[in-house]
Amino acid sequence: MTGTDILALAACGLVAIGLYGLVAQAEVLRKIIAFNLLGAGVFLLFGVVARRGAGAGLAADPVPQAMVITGLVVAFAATALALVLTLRLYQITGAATVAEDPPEPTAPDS
Amino acid sequence: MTAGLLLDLLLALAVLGTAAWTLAARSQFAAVIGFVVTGLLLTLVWVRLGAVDVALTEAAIGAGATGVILLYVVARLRGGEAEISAATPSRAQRALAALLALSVGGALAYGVLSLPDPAPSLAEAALAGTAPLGLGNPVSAVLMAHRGLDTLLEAIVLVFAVLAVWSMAADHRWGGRPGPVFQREEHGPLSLLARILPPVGIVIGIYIAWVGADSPGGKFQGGTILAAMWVLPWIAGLVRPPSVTDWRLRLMIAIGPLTFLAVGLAGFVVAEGFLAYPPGFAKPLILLIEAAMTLSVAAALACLIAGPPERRRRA
Amino acid sequence: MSLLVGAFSTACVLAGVFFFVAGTAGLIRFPDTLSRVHALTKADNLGLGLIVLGLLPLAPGLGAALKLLLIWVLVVIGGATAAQLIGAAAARDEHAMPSPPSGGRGLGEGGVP
Amino acid sequence: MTEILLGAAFVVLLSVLAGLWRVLRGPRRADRLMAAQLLCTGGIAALLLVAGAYGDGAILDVALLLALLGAFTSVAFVMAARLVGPR
Repeated sequence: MTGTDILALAACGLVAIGLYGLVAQAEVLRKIIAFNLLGAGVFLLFGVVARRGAGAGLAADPVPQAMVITGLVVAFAATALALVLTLRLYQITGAATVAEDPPEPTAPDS
Repeated sequence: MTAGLLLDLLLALAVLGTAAWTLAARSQFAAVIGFVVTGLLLTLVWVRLGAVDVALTEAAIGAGATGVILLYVVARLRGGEAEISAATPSRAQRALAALLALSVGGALAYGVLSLPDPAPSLAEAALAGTAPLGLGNPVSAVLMAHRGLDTLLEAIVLVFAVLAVWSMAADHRWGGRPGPVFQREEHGPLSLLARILPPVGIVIGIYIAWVGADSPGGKFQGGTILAAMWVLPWIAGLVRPPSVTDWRLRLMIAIGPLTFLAVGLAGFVVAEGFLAYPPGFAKPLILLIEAAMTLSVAAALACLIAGPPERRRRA
Repeated sequence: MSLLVGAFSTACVLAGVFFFVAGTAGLIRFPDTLSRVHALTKADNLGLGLIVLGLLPLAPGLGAALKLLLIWVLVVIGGATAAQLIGAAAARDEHAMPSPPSGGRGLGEGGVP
Repeated sequence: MTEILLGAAFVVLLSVLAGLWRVLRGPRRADRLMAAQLLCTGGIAALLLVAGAYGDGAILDVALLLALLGAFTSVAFVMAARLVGPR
């Protein structure tokens, strides 16, 4: 078992942890964090594949690496949007979750 | 390579441990700290995977910038305990979710461990296609030429993200300055840091963006540093962010994608097609795009961190 | 690399590692927040400084050596500011709520009231 | 020398993680704020050692970025914690 294999298993574990958090947690903010963990796991899998595909005198295949860089920036933009939507939802309805049957809307304190 | 192997093992366990802790954390504040710590560890993992470019991006955007915007939202959310516990899935549902997560993780592990060895690689194709550009860093070459369209679309995504975040403001707040108002402490340590760090940081940001042509670095990493150095004086209360209707801010956000698009369209006339560079002029054109994009990334990220426009809160 | 330089580097790096371990020991054993901040910043800055000193002779050029020193200076400046702010925040929390509970409730829990 | 430096990186990381366990447990928010600080310094030390082990100057840039943004992020966190209010 090489170091890359160990990190590959960590990537799979990260995907599993992120997926569980995304499904099993109620608060939208925690879902966003879990989604980011899930995404980090997927990016890491790209990194493992890139490392395996080392060739042409390079330490790793540059194509998956470039895609991960693109992905990280887009993930940040998506996270920023999701967070603003969460905040707006809270400001309007006072809700921190997207449960089907929201409790009585309470006025936000600020 | 025993020490290296031990290091990998430790990193893998640490990443999984902090990620699990992030989910288990009782308060949202603690969860965000756990997430940032996981991101920092991932930076080390990327270095171990030989992906220094990605490590720079992860440290700058994945851990730093994402952590900061998460925390500023946590600071304003006050979730009701009752509502959250009512919406939390039952024990059986959570067990099912765990089963789902475990099977997905297991299938992925099986898949990634049974990949052919040596794995198929695009390294040679990418190098062959980008060698005439004269860029020493293969990842930058791929970003600018081999997959240039991805990078262009990503640049446009950032502009749209800023538009979307701004449009979340209530109507009567439109035209205001974004972000919360911070107290200014004239002689505090924060004011000092916000005065001495940006000059150094701006030089380092430009340096990281500049070396991207030949060694790890580039517009996104350098742009994030510049954005952080812009946000720091806001946080210290030394300056206020510009209003969202300021044309200079809007120009800064748009100039990068516009330059990129203009060079891409010019490819129809002076080269073989969209985003093709005329032979001999590839490197200057790429440097022009990179310079404009660094500015735009910095402005867009700073605006995403600051959030939608807000009026000054009446005391 | 001459033997002497190698020995110097190894000694400095090992001393730096020792300070990191000592800082952690302080962090784990000290009872209150303020002394933990103290343990953290002192030991880690010194540990990093020694590691930088040990790596300086191994640096491939003047640029890399200057970069190493700049990293250390930035860490010291950033660490000092953050430690000051964290300490002030801890002191203010203490003032706002004099008897900190040792369990999970109270001051430690930020997000959900 | 490579093995010594990588081994040193391992020990530093191990020690930082042990501290992390203590810091993340709380009980105060200030303790948790230290976590980022602690891992930042430790991560930089580990990166410098790895850079020395492989003789790769580019890793130094990662450490440089971490040093710069670590200062920024720690400060931004403390200020966000102030917005949450004393709790």
